[in-house]
Amino acid sequence: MVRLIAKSPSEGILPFEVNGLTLVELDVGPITSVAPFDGQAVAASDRLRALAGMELPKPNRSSGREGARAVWSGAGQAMVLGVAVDAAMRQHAALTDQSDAWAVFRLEGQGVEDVLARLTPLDLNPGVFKRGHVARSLLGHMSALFLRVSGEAFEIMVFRSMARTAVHEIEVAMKAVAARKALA
Amino acid sequence: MRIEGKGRIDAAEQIRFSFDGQRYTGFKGDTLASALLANGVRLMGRSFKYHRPRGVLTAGAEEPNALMEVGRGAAKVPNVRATVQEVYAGLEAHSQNRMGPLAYDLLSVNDLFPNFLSAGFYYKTFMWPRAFWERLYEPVIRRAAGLGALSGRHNPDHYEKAFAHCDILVIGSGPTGLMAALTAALGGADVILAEETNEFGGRLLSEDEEIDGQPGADWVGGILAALRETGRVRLMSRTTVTGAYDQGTYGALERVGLHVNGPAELPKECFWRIHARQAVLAAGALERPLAFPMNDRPGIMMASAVRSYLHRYGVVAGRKVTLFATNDDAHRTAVDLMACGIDVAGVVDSRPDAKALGDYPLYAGGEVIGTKGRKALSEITIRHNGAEQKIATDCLGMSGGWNPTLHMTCHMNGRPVWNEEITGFVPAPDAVPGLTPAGACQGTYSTAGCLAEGVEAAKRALTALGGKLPEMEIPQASDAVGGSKPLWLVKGKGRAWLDFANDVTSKDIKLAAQEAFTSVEHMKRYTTQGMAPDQGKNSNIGALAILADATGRAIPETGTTTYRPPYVPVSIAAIGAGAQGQGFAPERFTTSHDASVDRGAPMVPAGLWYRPSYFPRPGETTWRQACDREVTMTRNAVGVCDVSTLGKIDIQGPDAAAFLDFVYTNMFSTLKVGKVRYGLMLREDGHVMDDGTTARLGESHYVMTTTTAAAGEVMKHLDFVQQCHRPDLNVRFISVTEQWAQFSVVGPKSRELLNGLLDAPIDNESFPYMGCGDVSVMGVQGRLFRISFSGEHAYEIAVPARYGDALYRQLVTQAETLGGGAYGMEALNVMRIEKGFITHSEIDGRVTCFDIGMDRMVSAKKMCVGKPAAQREGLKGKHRQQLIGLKPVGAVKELTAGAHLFETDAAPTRVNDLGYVTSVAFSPTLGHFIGLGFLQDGPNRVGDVVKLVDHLRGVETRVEICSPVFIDPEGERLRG
Amino acid sequence: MRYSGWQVLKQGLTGNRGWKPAWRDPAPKAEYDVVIIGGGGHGLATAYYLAKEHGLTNIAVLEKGYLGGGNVGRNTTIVRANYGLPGNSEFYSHSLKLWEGLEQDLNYNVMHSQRGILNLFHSDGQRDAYARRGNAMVNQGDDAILMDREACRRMVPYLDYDQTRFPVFGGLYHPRGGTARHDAVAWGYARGADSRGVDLIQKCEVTGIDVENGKVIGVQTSRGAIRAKKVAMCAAGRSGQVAAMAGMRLPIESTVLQAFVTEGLKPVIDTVVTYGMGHFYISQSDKGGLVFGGDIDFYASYAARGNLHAAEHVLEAGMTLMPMIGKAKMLRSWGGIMDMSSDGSPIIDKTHIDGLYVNAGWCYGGFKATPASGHCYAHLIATDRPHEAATRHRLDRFNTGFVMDEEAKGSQHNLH
Amino acid sequence: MRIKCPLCGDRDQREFTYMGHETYLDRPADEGWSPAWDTYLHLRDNPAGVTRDLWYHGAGCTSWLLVERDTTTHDILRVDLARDAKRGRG
Repeated sequence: MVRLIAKSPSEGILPFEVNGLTLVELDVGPITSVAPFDGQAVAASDRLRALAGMELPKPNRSSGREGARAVWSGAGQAMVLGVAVDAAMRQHAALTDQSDAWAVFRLEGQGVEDVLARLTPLDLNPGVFKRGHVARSLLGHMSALFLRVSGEAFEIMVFRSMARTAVHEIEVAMKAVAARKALA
Repeated sequence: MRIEGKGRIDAAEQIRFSFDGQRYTGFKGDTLASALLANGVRLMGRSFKYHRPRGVLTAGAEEPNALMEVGRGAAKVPNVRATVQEVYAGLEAHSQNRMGPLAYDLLSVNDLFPNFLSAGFYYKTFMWPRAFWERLYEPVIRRAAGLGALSGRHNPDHYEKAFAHCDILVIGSGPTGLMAALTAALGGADVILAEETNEFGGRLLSEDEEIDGQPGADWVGGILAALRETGRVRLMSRTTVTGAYDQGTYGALERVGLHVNGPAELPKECFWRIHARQAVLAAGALERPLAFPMNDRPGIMMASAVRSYLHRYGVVAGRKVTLFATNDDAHRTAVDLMACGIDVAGVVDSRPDAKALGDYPLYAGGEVIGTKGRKALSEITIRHNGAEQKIATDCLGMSGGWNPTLHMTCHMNGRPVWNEEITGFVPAPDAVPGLTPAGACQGTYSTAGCLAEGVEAAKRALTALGGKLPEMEIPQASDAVGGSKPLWLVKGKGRAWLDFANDVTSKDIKLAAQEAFTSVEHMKRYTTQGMAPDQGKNSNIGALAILADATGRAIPETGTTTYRPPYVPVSIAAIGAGAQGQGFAPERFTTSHDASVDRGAPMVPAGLWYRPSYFPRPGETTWRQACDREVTMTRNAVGVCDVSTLGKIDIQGPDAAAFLDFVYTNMFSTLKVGKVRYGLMLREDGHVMDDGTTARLGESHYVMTTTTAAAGEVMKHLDFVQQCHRPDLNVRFISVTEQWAQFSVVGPKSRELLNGLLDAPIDNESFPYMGCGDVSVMGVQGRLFRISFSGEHAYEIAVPARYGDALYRQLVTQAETLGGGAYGMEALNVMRIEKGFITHSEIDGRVTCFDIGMDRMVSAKKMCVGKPAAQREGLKGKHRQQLIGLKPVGAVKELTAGAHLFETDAAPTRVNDLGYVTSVAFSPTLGHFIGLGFLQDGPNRVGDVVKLVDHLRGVETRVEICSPVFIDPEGERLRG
Repeated sequence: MRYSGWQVLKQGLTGNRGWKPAWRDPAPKAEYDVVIIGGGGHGLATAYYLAKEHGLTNIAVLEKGYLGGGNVGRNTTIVRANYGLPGNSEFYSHSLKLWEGLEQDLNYNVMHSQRGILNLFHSDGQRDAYARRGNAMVNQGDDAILMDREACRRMVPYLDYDQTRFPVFGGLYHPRGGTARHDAVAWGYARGADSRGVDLIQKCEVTGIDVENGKVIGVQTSRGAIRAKKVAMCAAGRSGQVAAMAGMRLPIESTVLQAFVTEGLKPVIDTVVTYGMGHFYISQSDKGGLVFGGDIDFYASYAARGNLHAAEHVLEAGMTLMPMIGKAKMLRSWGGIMDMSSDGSPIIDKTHIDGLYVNAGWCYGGFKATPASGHCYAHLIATDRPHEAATRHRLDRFNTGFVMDEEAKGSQHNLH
Repeated sequence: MRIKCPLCGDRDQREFTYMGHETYLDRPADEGWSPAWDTYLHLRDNPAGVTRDLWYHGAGCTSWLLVERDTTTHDILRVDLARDAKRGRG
C-alpha cells in the first residue's frame, strides 16, 4: 500500500547561508504542549522529571537540553520537544500534540542579534537574554518563540503555515545586515 | 569658493555629481550644499508662494530653502535638504518648485503681487461660481503649490526597520553628548550615542575652539576612542532621533545608504525603534535668523552656517562677507573668515555697545534695512548712527541668537518655558519621563557649561538606573556664552521673511492679529507659519515675538511654541518598511497549496490564508464552468476540499463542558463522546460572533472549530472568558489549527473514497451523521468527523500537517477515479448557499440569533455569553430583517449580493428599504440563481414576491421569498 | 465685511490695513438663552444655525482654549456621505447637502473639494458588502459607483496592482465625497455666528453645570457664573468630563487617533483613497501635503498623541497599497481625542435634565458631520424635537438595542 | 508604549491589544437584560487621569492583564494578571 509521505514546513527553502550566518530547519521530534490543570503544576513537573529528567520550565526559561527540551510557551503552558510525553501525565495536565504545528529554525552566526533586531521587538542583548532564555513574542507580524541556545545561536519557532514568510523575512534581514557590513 | 587646507573633507577623493544637468566636482565629506557653494552656485531653489530665488540658509537638517530632488526615475526623492545630502559619485540633483528653468521660474510672477496674496487671502475669494472651485481654482492652486514632485512610480529601493535597546540613549554628539556618553559608559551603562551627521562632534567640528588645550576636533577624536574602549557604546552616526514616545521608546532615522551607490540589499534608510531606560537630550541649539527687509536673498545665511561651511567643508559662500548680528557669537564668523584671508566688509551689530573681536569694520547699534540682488545678494543697506549706507557684499551672515533644540521635550505635550535670561524657550522640567536635557538644548551656551552638564545629565540617568557614578573630570573649555540682545524685527521698506519655506512675512503675522487670529495656534494656522518642511525650527520664535508685539502682550503671555514628531521628516518607506509588496501581513499556506497550484487553481486570499478559487479543467474557459462542474461532480460523486484554515481549538479539563456551555448558546455538556454538534457563539452584546462545530473526543476533551475569519478573535474571546469571567473553571485550551491538515470529502461517494484509504473501513454504524473518532489513514493516525457544509453525505478527515500534502493528493486522485475531484471556494460557496448554511456574509456582526432563526438555540437552562443582551427589544421582533432565501421570478439573468429589497410597487429609496441580499449563486443543481438575504419580518413572507434592486450593477428584478434551504430540506442526503 | 475677490483687490491696494477682525472678543454676559459648551466645529455650527435658522442670537459659545482648537483642526479633512445604515445614511446625506452650499452660505472659502472618494475592496465578499453600502447610498439619494479593478487602475494608476499583499479587486467610488480645509470650517462658522450676534468667548472653561429641580439654570466657568435657559454640551474629546458635571455617564470611551502629513509635493493624488485591508486613507491637500491616517491607537487616552506602533501600521498599509509614496517624507504627526461611542455612531439628544442637551460620541467621524451636527442640534435645542435627519441618534439606544453599528463590531467602544 | 507583563516582563506595546475598562471584569449575574448590563457594556466614567483597563498579551503569554494607567500621561502605574484580579473579586 502507498504510504503518506511527510513534508517538513520549510521543505525546499532551507537551509541557506548569508555571509557566515546560517538558517536551518530543525526536526526536533515530537512537540507536546503541556498545560497543568489547576493545582497540578508541581505534580506535572515531577512527572516530567521522572520521564525525561527535566522540570517544567519557569516563565521565559527552558529546561533540558538539545534533543529533549522543555520551553515555556505561555501562561501555564510549556512545550516539550524531542521526547514523547507519557500519556500518564494526562491526569495532571492537558497534553496536546503540536508536533506538526510549528516550524523550528536555527539561526546561527556572528552578529545573529543584528539580524533578529530587524525582526523582533525583544531585547536579545546577550547580557539580558542569556542561553536557555525563552520568549514568546513577534517575528515581524507573526507570533513566535525565541530560545537562545548559545552565544551565537537561536532557535526560533513560528506556526507552520507561516514558515515561508518567516524564512523570507529572516533572509531579507540577513542580507541587509551583510550589505551594511560590506559598507563598513 | 574652497579654502585650501580647511575643512574635514577628503581632498584626495574627488566626487562628480550634477545639479540641474550641470556637472560639478566635490569631495568626499561634502554635502550637496557645501559642494555647490564651493562651485559658486548660490541659487538653489524657489520659495513656496512667491517663487522667490533662494539659496542655502543653514548647514543642517533645519534648512528651509535648499530643497531638491535627488535621484532619477522611480528612485527620485523630492524635498531633499542639500545641507544634509552627502555627495557621492553620480549623484543627480534637480531644483524643484519651478515652472521653467530655476533662474527664470515663470511662477515668480506671484512675487509682483504680494499684497493680493497676503495671509489667508484664499479664504476670502474663489467662491464664485461654486462649480469653479474643483474645475478651475483648485487645480491652478494645486499646480502652483507643493514643493518637489514624487515620481508616481513604485519605490524601487530597500528600506528597513529595526529595534534597539539600551540603558541610556544620548541624543547628539557635541560636547554635551560626548561627555554624557562617556560618563554613562564609565558608569556601566549600555549606551547608544546618536549623531545626526556623518561625524561625531557636533558644533565642535564647526568652530575654531579648544578643549583641554587641544583643537576641538582632536579632543572629539580622543573621546571617541575612549568610548570605543569601554565596549559599551553603540555609535550611530547619520542617525536622527525623531520622536519620543511612551515608556522610553524613541524613533530614530538612520541614513544607511543615501550617501553611497550601494547594492540593492543595502537599505537606503533604517527606522529604529529604540527602547532606552534613560535618555540624555544633547541636541544643541539652532541659530535664530533675523527679520529685516528683504532678508531672503541667495547669499544671506546663518552666521553659524558660514562657520560650518568654513570649518567642516573648507568652503566660503562669498568673497566679500558681511554679518548682521545681535550677539558676540557672530563675530567669531568674522574672525574665522579673516584668518583665512576672506574680506569681511563689515559686521553690523544691533547692540550699541558691541565690541569688535578683530580688525573689521563694526557698525555697533546698526541694522540692515535692505538688500539687493535678484538671484544673488550684491549689496546691503544699513542704518547706522541715523544714516543709511550701502555696502557691497555677496554673503551676509546673520545671527539673532540661539534657540535651544528642545523639540523632543514637546513630544509628550511638554510646553516649553520662556527664559528671559537667554530670551528663548527652554524645556519644561521632566517633560519626557526619563529624558534629561543638557547643554545648549536647555539654554547652556558655553562649551564649558555643556561639558559639565553632559556629565551631570548622565549621572542623573545613572542614578535613576541605580548604577554607580564614575569620577569624571570636566575638561577645560571656553565659558563664553555669546551674549545676545534680542532683535525681533527690523523696520523698513520691504518684506521681512520669517518662515522662508512657506513665504510667511512679518506683515502676515500682523494681519492675522488684525483679523482676530491672536492665539498662537490661530496665527500659525491662518498664516501657515511653521507648517513648512522645517516645521518652524527657524521661525516659530520670531513669529511669536512679532505676534506678541502686534497684540501688545509679552512673549510668555502670548503663548508658547510646541513641536510634534518627527523632529525631521521621515520617509514613508522607512516607517512603513517591510510592507511593500507581500510584507504587510504574513502569508499562510495550507499544506495543499502546492498541489492546488499544480492543478491550475487560482489562489485567492482568505484572511491571511490562500485558498483555491476553482480547479479549471481542459475546455473550461470561465470560472463558472469550473464551478458548476465542481458542484455537480460533488453532489453526484465526490469532491475534496482543504478546510484546514478553519480554526481548531483543543479544549481539555474537568470543566471543559461547563466552559463550552458558557461560551456557546447551546448545550455541549449533553453532547455524547464521539459526537459533533453545531454551536453558535454570541458576543456579549447579543449579536452573533461566530459559529462552527465542536466535537467531543473524550469525557473532558473537545475540539472546537471556528470560521476561518474569526479564528483569532474566538481564541482571544475564549482567553478572555476563561481568565476574566470564569477563572474558577478548570479548563485548558490551545489552538491546533496548525497541527492538523483537514480535508472535507463530500458527496454520495465520499465513504467509498475514504474506505479506499482508511486502514479500517467505516460504515453508517461506526460513523453516523455527526459522529467523530480516531482513524488510521494509510498508516497515519488521524481524526474523522462526519459533518457537512454542503448538505451532502460528507466527512472531514484530519491528519498531522506533515502528511497534508500527501493525503490531499491521494484524496483528489482517488476522487477523480470515482468521477469526482477537487473543488474550490466558488463551489464550496454555491453548495453552502444551496443548503442555506450561513457564513460571515450573513453573520456580519450586526445580526442576532433571532435574525438567523436560531433564537431557539439559546438554551433557557443556562447562562451564556450574550444571552442577556440578546433580549433587548432592538435585537428581536418584527422590525428586524431576518434570514430568507430568494429565487427569481420569471426569466432572471442574475441576482446580485449587496442588492436591496423593496415591495414591488415601491420606489427604491431608503424609507422603503426592507432588506438586502448577502449571498447569491447560480445553482447548477436547480438550474437558476438563488440567494440568501435578510428581509424585514422575512420568515412570515415566504411565497411573497419582492423587488430586488442593485443600482450599482443596474439590476432590478422580482424575486420570490423562500426558505433559505434550497436543497434536501429534510436532510436525507446527510444521513445516507 | 463681505469677502470677495474684489475685496481682496481693494484691500491689497491699500496695504491690507482695512481688514476687520473675523470675530469680536466679548466679555461673557450674565445670562444667555443658550450656552453652548465647546467652541469647536460642532459648537460653532450649532450657534450659527441657532442664529440663522431659529432666530436665537442671545447665545454664548464657551471655549476653554481657542476656537476650533479641538478635532476640527486635527482631522484628515474628509467629507463624505457613504454610510450604509439607516440613521447614519440620512444624517450624513443631510450634512453633505449643507456642505455643498457652505462657502456661499458662510461667505467663507472652506475649500470644500468634491474630488471623490474611492474605497477599495480586496475580495468578493468585501465587494458585496460595499455594494450593499453603495446601494444604500443611492437609496438615500447620494451617489455611488462600483468600479472594477481595471476602472480603479485608470483612476488611480499608482496603486500596486501586481505585488501587493491583498490585491485590489475594485472600489466603491463616491464622486461627491472629498475634502475641505478644516480650520476654515471652524473660522467660517465662527465668523458667521459672531456676525449674527453670538458671543464667542475663548479661554472660558466650564467648571460646573447648575441644575435646579431637574432643570438646568446655568454654568460655572473660569470667568464666572453664567445663567442660561438652555445648555448644550458639545465638547468632543471631553464629553465624559462635561457630562459628569451634570451627573451623567455616557456610553463613551475616549481614545487617540493619529494623523499624518508629508512635506509639500506637486499634485499626485487627486482623489481620496482608502484601503480595505488595513486602516489607511489618504488625500492630498491643496498645499501639496499628503494627508493620511488610519485606525485609532485603541487605548483610552486624553493625551492627544499617539504611539509608534499605530503609526507604523498606517504607514505600512500605505506602502503595500501605493509604494510610490515611499519617497515622500512624513513631516508631522498629531493626535486627536476621539469620543468612541458604544456603537460607533454619535448622539444628539436631550438628557434627563430639562434644558440640557448632549451632542457627543462622534468617534473619528465628526468633521464631515459638522454642518449637520450643528444644524440638527440647533433644531433640537430650539424646538425640543429631533431634526428628521437625526431621529435615531438617541442616548437610550444602547439600552434598547436600536444601535447603529456601521462597523459591525459590537459594543466595545474602541473597535469602531 | 511599553507594558510590563507580570509573566513576560517589559514588552513593546505591539504585543498587546486593548479591550476597555476593568468594568468588563464585573459581569452582571442577571440572566435578563437589566440596567446593570447597560452599565457593564456601555456606560463609562472615561476618566482623564488614572484608570484601570484590560489588555491582552496576545503575542506573548496570552494573559489578560489589568493595567493601571494615567490616560493623560500614559504612565503605567501597575500591571496585574486579570485572572488574579478576578479571583480576588470573586
